[in-house]
Amino acid sequence: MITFTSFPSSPGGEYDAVRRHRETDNDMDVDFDDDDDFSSNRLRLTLPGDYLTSSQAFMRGHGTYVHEDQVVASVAGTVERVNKLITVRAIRTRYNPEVGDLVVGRITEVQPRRWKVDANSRQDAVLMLSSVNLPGGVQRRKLESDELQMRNFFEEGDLLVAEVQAFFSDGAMSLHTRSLKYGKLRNGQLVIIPPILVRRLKSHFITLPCGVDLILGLNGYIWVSRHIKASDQAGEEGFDAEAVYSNQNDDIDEPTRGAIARVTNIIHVLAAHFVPLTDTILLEAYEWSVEQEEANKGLFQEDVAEALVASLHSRS
Amino acid sequence: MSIILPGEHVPARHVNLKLGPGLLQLSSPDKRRGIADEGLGIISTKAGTLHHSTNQSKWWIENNSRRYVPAQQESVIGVIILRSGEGFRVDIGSAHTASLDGLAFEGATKRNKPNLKIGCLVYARVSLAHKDMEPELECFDAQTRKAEGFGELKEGFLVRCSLKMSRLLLDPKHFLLPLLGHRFPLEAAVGMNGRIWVNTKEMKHTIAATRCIEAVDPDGGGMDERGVKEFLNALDVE
Amino acid sequence: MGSRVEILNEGGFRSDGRRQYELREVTIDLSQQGQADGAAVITHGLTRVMVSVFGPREAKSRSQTIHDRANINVEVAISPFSAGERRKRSRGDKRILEMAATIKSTFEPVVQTTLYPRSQIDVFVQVLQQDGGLLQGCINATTLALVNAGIPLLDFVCAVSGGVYSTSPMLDLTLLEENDLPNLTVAVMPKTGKSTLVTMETRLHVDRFEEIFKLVCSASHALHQEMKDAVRVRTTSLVTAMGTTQSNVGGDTMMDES
Amino acid sequence: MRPPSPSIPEKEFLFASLKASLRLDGRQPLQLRTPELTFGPELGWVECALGKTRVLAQVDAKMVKPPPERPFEGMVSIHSEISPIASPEYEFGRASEEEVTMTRMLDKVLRRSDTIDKESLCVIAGQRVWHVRLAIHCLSDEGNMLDCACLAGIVALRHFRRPEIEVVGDEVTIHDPTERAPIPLAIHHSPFCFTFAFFADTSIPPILDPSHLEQRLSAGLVSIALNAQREICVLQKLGGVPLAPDSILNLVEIAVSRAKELDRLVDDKLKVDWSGRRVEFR
Repeated sequence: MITFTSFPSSPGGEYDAVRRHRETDNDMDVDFDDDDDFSSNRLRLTLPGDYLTSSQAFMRGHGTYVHEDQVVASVAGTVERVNKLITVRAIRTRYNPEVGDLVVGRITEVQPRRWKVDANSRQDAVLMLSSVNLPGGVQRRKLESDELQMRNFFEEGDLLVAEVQAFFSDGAMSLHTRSLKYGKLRNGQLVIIPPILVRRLKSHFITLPCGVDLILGLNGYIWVSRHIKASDQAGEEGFDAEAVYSNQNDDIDEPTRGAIARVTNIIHVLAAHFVPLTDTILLEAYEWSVEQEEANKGLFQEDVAEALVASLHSRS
Repeated sequence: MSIILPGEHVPARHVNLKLGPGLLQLSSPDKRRGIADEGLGIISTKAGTLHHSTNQSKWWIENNSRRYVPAQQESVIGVIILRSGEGFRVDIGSAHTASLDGLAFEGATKRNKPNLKIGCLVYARVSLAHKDMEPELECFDAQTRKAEGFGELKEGFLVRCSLKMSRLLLDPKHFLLPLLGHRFPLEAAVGMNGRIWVNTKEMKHTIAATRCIEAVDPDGGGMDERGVKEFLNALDVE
Repeated sequence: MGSRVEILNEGGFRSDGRRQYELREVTIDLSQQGQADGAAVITHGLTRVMVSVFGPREAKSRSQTIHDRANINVEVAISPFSAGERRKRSRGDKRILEMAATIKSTFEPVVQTTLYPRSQIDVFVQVLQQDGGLLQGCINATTLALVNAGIPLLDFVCAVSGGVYSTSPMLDLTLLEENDLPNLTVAVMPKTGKSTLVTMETRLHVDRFEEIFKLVCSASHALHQEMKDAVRVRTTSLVTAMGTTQSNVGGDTMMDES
Repeated sequence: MRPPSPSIPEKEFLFASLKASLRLDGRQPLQLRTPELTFGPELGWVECALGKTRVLAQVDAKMVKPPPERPFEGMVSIHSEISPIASPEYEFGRASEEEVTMTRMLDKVLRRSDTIDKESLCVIAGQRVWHVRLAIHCLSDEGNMLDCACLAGIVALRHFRRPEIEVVGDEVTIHDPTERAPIPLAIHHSPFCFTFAFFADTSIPPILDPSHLEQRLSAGLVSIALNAQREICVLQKLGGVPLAPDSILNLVEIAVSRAKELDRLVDDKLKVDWSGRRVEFR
């Protein structure tokens, strides 16, 4: 039989079980969780329905629930303990926002005085008109005319980078772009990876020496774009509405386009091999791929991708 | 009181005539058919019983429908179905949902609004009823700003009945509520929209009250006083 | 039509060489499928079902939002080429609608929907090959896809089908057996042993029912083991992949399992 | 617009009283509302009421040519539909979940469990067979419409009588009921459906034949269709609260005893109706 494998083939995906006879089936549970010892620093894996510990001695956190005085896992992932709090972190999941997180999102809807933003979370985020910088100076008050021309700022489909400001009572997050670092995105492309692969870093704005800027949204949305020199970014006084809310890309030269494409492909390959992204890893991977002098598309060949990941492992 | 069918003429005449539900004054009395002779050209639009006030200034038709049409100043029981920024949307069984301002409660201020959850019951008064606008409710007296019994109804049970039954129970001379009150302590709120809230100390009392209301409802059993007494005796309410 | 085929021969073997209480071979593939938040492909012998889960995400329409919990939306599609006879079923087919409603209500009490008010969880079930035990395949694949998507579940849900040939109970029926025998499908939550789903559509005496019902319940534990192992292998490989490059970014834990 | 879900006080009161085994209509948890069967002027016309839930079932039969793959069997078809007449919760157009469940369930209980002997409906093999059509109309939904519809359906089938026929060679003569007494359908068994409702709070006992409010607030239904001979025809628990195997077997036992009672009741009613009718045909 011919088998076709779709591109991002992940490690350990296919699992073949042996044929089991009911008569001979013995419970060969490799117990990860038969001891209640949380003091050891080893990583414990757990599955939904697994008992973790007594609920009298410990508190249940995310990814767990209490059943008959026992803390039980509700997701498959790693067990984490902070003092008396037991949580289970799922490996692949949607983005769980926290206040202060940097996210990249896409406008889905324009509503009265607010935008709805898809940010890979369980509900669309809300960007209030009062939480964006309006043209004409940072300090300018919101006018009624602004409410009528909200699509001049953000339109359905626009990408933006923002910070999580607060939560509503139903758990939806509220964003703000009240900083010159935030706002509409241009001159690049979006890559979507599992949110767990984006770690919290000192700065989520990364500039690679090849003339590429990266914005690592904690929600797994990554913006790869042409480098903007610091001097090009106008100061606080010269807040330029034209530039901030422009829908036009600047001129991007051939080598930069190549670099953007290469970085994008590297991220795809790393995500497919479940490698968490950091600035150093991206830099090393970029250098490796240039060193190898492979054609850009070569990265998608399974052996090249494996070699890249292996080289990263050996360096780290 | 007489039974009237849609389209019949109503002999209402008064200098200060007020027409209630089910009555309509034709805009131009049709002289060719000689209708003008029969009064002011007032006809009925519903089947029911025709009533008028003692001085014949107010006329209305009562009938036994189940669909509630809001009218100003009537007390109703509603269910909160949505919380919005300033207030609540309330289902009162009418064609449209009603709105209830978060400030229309006793002691409510901009900072301190009542925290009603979706699914809560409220006893409220219709403050605005207009055919082209959605009805509005309030849970206090707009002048005194006192609750006067309006507000959230906690615990208890909601009985749905015909509108006729609601009106019957509002009549202080009707036998049912005193009869029930004689058997066990009982709290009740009667909404004109065919909803009656009852609360007692014991669950079986609430169930008994519920079943009696359903039995007496002219749209259902139409049981009389003696029947209810026997029915209550048959139920175990002690 | 099946009268020529011996359902259970004198040697105690079934038409495909299995014993009475033997389940068919199970394979589970949990690798990423497109943009789905979680996906699983399960095969029970020649029955093959793929499920993709999206969400929890913003509800598509306002009428589908529930103010205090997430809405689970299930859509089932049966590929026209999945059975011996090519046949296209419309989306409005009552049997498909019933199956979707069944899967939805099977998982509603298992998924912790109250954690995601006003959201929506989309479950897309695609039947690729069918050879009996369709519902069991759909339910098992949905469980695995939900686990894979990191959606909190109270427990696994493991479904197994069974039937009775005159007086002999049998497990995990093929299409051939399903057409000839009274059969039932049971979905069990192994931790408590309680079942969320029981369906039987053919006439069977109460006493026979009791026997096969209990047998199917116990068989589900064997399947639970298979499903747990698959998820564990998948999770371990992902954690390992993440862990090996994480030491230089301040990872504080290391795997001691390999 | 669907009516809003029941209010919090209604919900809490119902749960509290069910926990104390009290039902709002005064029934025991496992007590059925006594079915009222009204027979119409025609044979096979039955109106069944469980409390305020009402379903009308009507059977007729006509002669058709059988499909080539089954030349020796008659045909049975069931038409059912839940329209907004039953309750404002139902909409026209797209089939609601309840309608899908009910249609499928009626099909399984009355048709696929071989209630009617299809071979007895054959007149001339490959040429002429009876096509029995059962139409179910849901008139009003006050809870548990499924059981009511199944009951109406099976009673209508047992009440129905088809005209007597005579076959001479290839000639078929259908005798008018006034000439020769019509004959009942050959029925193998009479399945009855029983629906139990469960609640999210497991300390509330299961209840049989839920009312509308009970059904709305329940967290799972189990429907068991069986006949008085202890044969389960359909057992269906489509999701909802997880149940221990023993409690499911328990429900089966309860349904077995209820089926025997109901079977007797239906027999009596049919007998009474038939004895009243015989006069007409003299």
